[in-house]
Amino acid sequence: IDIRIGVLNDRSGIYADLSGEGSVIAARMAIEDFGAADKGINVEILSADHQNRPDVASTIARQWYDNDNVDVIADVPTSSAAIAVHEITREKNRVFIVSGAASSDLTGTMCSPNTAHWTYDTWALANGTGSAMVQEGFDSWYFLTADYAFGHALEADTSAVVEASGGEVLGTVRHPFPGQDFSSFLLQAQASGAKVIGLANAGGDTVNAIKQASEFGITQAGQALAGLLIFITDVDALGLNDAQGLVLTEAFYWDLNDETREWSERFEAQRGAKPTMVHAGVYSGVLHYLKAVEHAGSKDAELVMAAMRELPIEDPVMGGGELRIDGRKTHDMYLFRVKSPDESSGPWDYYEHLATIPAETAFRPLEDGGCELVN
Amino acid sequence: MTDQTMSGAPVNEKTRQPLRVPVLHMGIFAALLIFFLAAPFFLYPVFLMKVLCFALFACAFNLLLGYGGLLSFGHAAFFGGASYISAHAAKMWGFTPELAVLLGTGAAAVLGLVIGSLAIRRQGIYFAMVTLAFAQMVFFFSLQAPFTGGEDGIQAVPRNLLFGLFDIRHDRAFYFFVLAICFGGVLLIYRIIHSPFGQVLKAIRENEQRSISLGYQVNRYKLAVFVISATLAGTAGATKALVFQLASLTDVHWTMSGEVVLMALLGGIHTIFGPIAGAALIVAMQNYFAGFGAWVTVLQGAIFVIAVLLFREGIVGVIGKWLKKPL
Amino acid sequence: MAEAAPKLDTAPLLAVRDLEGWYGESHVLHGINLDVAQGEVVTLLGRNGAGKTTTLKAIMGILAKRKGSVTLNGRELIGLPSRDIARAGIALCPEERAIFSSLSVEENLMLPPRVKPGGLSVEQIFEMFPNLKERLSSQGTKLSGGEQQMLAIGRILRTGANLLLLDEPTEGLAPVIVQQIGATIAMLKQQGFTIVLVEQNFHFAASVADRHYVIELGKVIDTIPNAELEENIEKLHAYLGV
Amino acid sequence: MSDTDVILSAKGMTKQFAGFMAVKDVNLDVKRGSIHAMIGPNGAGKTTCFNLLTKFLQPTAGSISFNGKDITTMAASDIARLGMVRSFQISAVFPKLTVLENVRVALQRRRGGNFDFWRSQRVLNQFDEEAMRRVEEVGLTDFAGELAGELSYGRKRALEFATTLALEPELLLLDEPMAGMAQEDIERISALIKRISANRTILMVEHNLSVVADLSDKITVLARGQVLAEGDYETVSNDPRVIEAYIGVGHG
Amino acid sequence: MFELLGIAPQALFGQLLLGLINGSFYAMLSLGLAVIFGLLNIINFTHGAQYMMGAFVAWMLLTYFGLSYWWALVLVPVIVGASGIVIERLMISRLYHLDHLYGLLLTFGLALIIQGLFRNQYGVSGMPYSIPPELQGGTNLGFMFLPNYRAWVVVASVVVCFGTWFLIEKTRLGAYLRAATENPTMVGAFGINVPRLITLTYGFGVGLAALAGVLAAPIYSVNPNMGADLIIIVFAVVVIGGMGSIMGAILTGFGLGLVEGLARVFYPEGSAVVIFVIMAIVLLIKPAGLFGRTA
Ligand SMILES: Nc1ncnc2c1ncn2[C@@H]1O[C@H](COP(=O)(O)OP(=O)(O)OP(=O)(O)O)[C@@H](O)[C@H]1O
Ligand SMILES: Nc1ncnc2c1ncn2[C@@H]1O[C@H](COP(=O)(O)OP(=O)(O)OP(=O)(O)O)[C@@H](O)[C@H]1O
Ligand SMILES: [Mg+2]
Ligand SMILES: [Mg+2]
Repeated sequence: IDIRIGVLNDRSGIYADLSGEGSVIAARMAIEDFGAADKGINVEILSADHQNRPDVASTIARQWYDNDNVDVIADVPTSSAAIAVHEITREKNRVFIVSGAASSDLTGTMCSPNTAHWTYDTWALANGTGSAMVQEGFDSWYFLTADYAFGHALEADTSAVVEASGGEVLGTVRHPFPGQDFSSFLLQAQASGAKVIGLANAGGDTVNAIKQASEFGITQAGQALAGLLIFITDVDALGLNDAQGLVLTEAFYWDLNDETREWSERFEAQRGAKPTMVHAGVYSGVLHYLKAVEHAGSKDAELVMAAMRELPIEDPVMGGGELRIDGRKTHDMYLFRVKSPDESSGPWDYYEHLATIPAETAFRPLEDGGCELVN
Repeated sequence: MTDQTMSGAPVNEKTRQPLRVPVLHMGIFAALLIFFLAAPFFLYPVFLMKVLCFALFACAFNLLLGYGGLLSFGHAAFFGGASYISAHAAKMWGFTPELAVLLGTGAAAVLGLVIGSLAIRRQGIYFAMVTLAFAQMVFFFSLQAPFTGGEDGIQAVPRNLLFGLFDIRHDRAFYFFVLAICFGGVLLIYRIIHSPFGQVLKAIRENEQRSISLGYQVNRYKLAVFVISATLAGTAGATKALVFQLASLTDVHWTMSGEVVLMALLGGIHTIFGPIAGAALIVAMQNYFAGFGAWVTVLQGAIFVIAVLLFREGIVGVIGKWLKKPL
Repeated sequence: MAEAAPKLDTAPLLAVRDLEGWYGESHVLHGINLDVAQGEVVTLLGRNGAGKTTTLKAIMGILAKRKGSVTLNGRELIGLPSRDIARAGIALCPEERAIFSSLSVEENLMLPPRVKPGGLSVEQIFEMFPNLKERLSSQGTKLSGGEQQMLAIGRILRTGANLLLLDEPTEGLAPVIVQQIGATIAMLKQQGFTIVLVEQNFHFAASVADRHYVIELGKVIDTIPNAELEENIEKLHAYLGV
Repeated sequence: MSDTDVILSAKGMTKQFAGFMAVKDVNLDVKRGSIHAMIGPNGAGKTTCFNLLTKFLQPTAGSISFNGKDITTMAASDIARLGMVRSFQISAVFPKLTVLENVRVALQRRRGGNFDFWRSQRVLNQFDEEAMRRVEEVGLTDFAGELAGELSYGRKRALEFATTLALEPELLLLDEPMAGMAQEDIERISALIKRISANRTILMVEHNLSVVADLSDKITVLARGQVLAEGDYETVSNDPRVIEAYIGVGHG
Repeated sequence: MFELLGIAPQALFGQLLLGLINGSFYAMLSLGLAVIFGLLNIINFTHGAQYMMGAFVAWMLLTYFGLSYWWALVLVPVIVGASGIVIERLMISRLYHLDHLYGLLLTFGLALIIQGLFRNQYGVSGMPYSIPPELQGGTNLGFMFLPNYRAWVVVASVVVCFGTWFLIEKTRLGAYLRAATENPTMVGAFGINVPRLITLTYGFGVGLAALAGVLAAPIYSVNPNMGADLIIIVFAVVVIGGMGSIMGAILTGFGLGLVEGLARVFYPEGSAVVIFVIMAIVLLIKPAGLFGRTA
């Protein structure tokens, strides 16, 4: 069987570090580890840059499906781009394994039989950070929200979790996107007296907000900062000095156990940096896809998706889990706190493990998403 | 194309000669039409549709720059604005494609009227800056307005039945719909340039004060050409939204305004066919160089710099110079 | 052609030989020859477009393309950028006056740097043009045309340049101001300045100059000493098409 | 003076620039069919007056009427439509249009709106004949197909006249038509002005006193923004105030 | 307690102060832009990229050469300014005789190139750059905690802005510059080396952008896109102030910082557009901008 995998992600923009070339490496590692060549499956990887633009993503996806006989597209960070690919994949009846994008709508109101959302989503992040922090006593929140659909969704998800866990939301301030200076908003957050400032934004906005929070001594003054969508690469960019104390949720950390350490070392040898959870997700997703193709003996999207749901998911990187009917793949999520420079033993030693959220409760319950495939 | 009978008018040798040029132009238009009719059978139709939409966009933009002498750095507002409107109409209200495009076009016209009536009060760089600023306002509005879907844009826009009758969901069928719109738009622009209105525009560009002193209400002409340009840019944007079944922030971002300037400049701003060539080149480049990541921007920037420094007449402008014919 | 250059008693301060000049592709000067002695006032007369302004520009080095020879006290100036020619002691008062609107009258006056010792002091300039003193702080281009002309002349007197090129200093000025400028030129001559004057108004030229060069189509076609003007008046009228 | 005699009239016309009075309370009556000159020292406000009369500037105070119609608040382009057209000091042609097209732009205005962008410009051919006649009038027939920008200065001037005349204006305003011209051209243009003045009114600004003496029926002398004297050349040139402010004692 | 529209006056002071600090950046960037526009008649679209380069070069000096913030403050404007000089000599100088729009297009292209190159080399996540130890910490003003570094930014910016204003409007050198803008040929004919003057002016304007970049590095994310979005706002500032007016650029920069600060309190969603709305209003009422001369 000839398989073509298209790794479509950001090669030059804000998510290039957390996905980018690393995702191609992760996909290649999955093919090698699966031993595709020995099993008579001939796999080829294509990759392209969608520049975080839905229009570019949709052009490339169409072209891949129409002209280049691509069978599966993997990764696709940036929700808008992922949604574009999601729709086209459904139309063309292929397979889409999302690792980089966050929008939980992909498995909710928009869900499709052709999409597997592999690594994380906004609901899981909100849930992980929101509920775990309230349980630790951080029960009053104030949100700094990027003023567009994504920020609003992140804020709404988290507020719901915070309130459901017994906490309260004291207020919210919506900042323009993209923003540069957050000090004014941070002061408003500080004045609210909330115990936690939730950052319902992403990328450069989050980085700037964290940097300025440190400058204004917000964390020193006793308020906690919770990143609702932040990756280890952002922490790396900020430096521990500014990022310390930040609480966040991830699906993967290289230093979790011996298996993740071993895999991450192999990855680092090729990439020059530790993998992110997005890389881990691409690896895990592609590996499982290949297993399903082998099992089904075909690359027909329907058969493969069925096999992917049927087969148990187990790999050294993301552990066990299952692929639900709405396309959501479940696994454990982890709550971390960023170490201070003193606690860190060196490069990439950034996280202190706070809690594990078991796969069963880590993701949005099947019936809450509004997916029409769930009956 | 023969000289209309002007009984007894002393027709000077030199005034008769330019009449040959329209024949040449019609020939080129015919060749283009034949090419585009045949193209979808050996080129990827989606790519071709993108070229067509951008060609119309660039021509509309260039009507303002090349023939009105006004550099707008905010044309993305009309292109993107219209694409949102038509996507929304098609998706939420189930408009048929032709109505959706029409509505987007109309919205761009209104927007053009509003922005234009403020912007034409200034000239040159000031005009460019003012249009940029207004486009920026449109961008922020698009980012925040509830119906635009923020970052996600309006996705999965359906291609409804054309005139409520014909199924054009398939790319190749849809292609001819797009071809009709874009080709028609470009022909209209050609006609505008060579209309009595175009003649006044030319005079205004050449010497504004003198035109006023001859009794032309310069600002009305400027506004009119601005609105026409915005409207046709809107047509292009509205069509593009249906082609890609998507309206997104990219189309209203200021870099889109920059891109259309690049297309016109690269092709040749004082030419009819330049913007078409420029659009085709840039779109092809974006498509085939997509794998180069950030190098695409570097490359675009380099083309900008080279075009400004070395061949300001643009590709078609240079060819026209060789042929000693305005193209 | 060399016959157009008259014999002077002393070595000329400014000697122009076979000066040619172009605007882009169009060839405007076709071999100008001039000799101006220290302390002389000479005029360049000629029809519109004869190349008078262009001659001055070529001497000043602000004509992009020129060739031939221009020497000041024996020093070759052709090929030097205009800033070095200015520093050699030549100053131009251009046809359009070039008063800077973003500068005050005082800044305009003080703008050209001193290139040589021996320039007039600001006091002396004010003595010559009392109008300027009253309007020092106003914007340069808010002055009336005549005052602008005074300012344009005044500011090059400060620099120490002793060869002044004045291009139609009377154009567009009220007759009353023309007379004032005539008096100024006479005074400058007395102070030892050398002046090359371009004029349309040849009554005015006759009242101030020592010698007249007639230029046509980029060439000097005749030289008339002011003393012999009477005898040559018919010829001159023919040259100027009056 | 009865209204029918006066074609253009300004009452108390004043213009103030950021605290500076350029034109102060000027009253001006231009008689129909005359050549009226405006002279005065530099900075007297002549060009400013022109700009006010043609509405290129808005007066601070005062009123202007043309043919008995109040035009104080009209737009510059509307003034031209009423039949009052100005020329400019520096060559005001459309350089990249041919000579014929230059004239045609003026004729085309008769069509009214001209916003019909859907029509072919061939509808303009109807004006070719008349345009050609205008071109002929100023002796430019041989250059009809040439680009205006490539004409020599004097011919540009002539073309400008042709274009202006094509509008058949009742009143023509000329700002220093002789500025920077050599003697021979001055005579040619004088003759042209005389010829075109046959059945229209001309108001002009000019520094060349002999031209003014030769052409004008009436002269208004401005100084410091105000009318200093008014009358025919004889009266004005002997007025001691005019001599002091403008002509100078040494003249002629 | 006395409240104004639901905001304690103390908090309002804090917000105004923050607005002023942001205004410092606007002022410095629009000042550089106004200097270049006023004197070269070029809209420098590369300005944002040069601001970004300022921040990046500071980071490089620290990372590769171990040179501290204070060294960067001195060296970076010189280094980036020098790169500007090269650009001016090689490219911009060829455009002076053309329509100004070509300058806009050229610098737009250059901005794309510079930003693209930095993205390729350094990615976009941003580089860490810390506040220098001397300026860490802050002062409690009673109504707010003012980080020392921000106080320093305001002081530095005010000094630089008014220094530049003085240099251009009040000195002989400034007179040369202004005169050269109007009529370079004549100024050359007075014995002044105009091309060098213009080149240095561009370098100076670029240096100002770079200096703003260094000042921004410790508080904003140092990444290749940091200037791209800012530049549009700065354009608006310059348009509102009146293009080419030095004082206009400075005052409008600070003023709009304040206005934006207020908007962030009372209507945070609109704080990004408020500048453009003001611009539209200003253009309606005063087409030449607040401090601009009418052409
Ligand atoms: N910038 C220019 N580009 C091209 N040709 C020019 C330019 N300036 C002048 N010329 C041409 O050069 C010739 C000489 O012009 P110049 O200005 O020297 O004449 P002039 O004797 O000073 O005339 P005037 O009395 O009108 O000032 C003319 O034919 C003119 O058309
Ligand atoms: N836009 C303006 N702003 C300020 N002052 C102005 C403006 N336009 C003209 N002036 C001033 O108004 C006065 C009259 O100028 P105007 O141009 O009308 O003079 P003029 O009589 O035409 O002189 P000339 O014979 O020199 O052309 C001058 O002092 C001039 O400086
Ligand atoms: Mg001359
Ligand atoms: Mg005047």
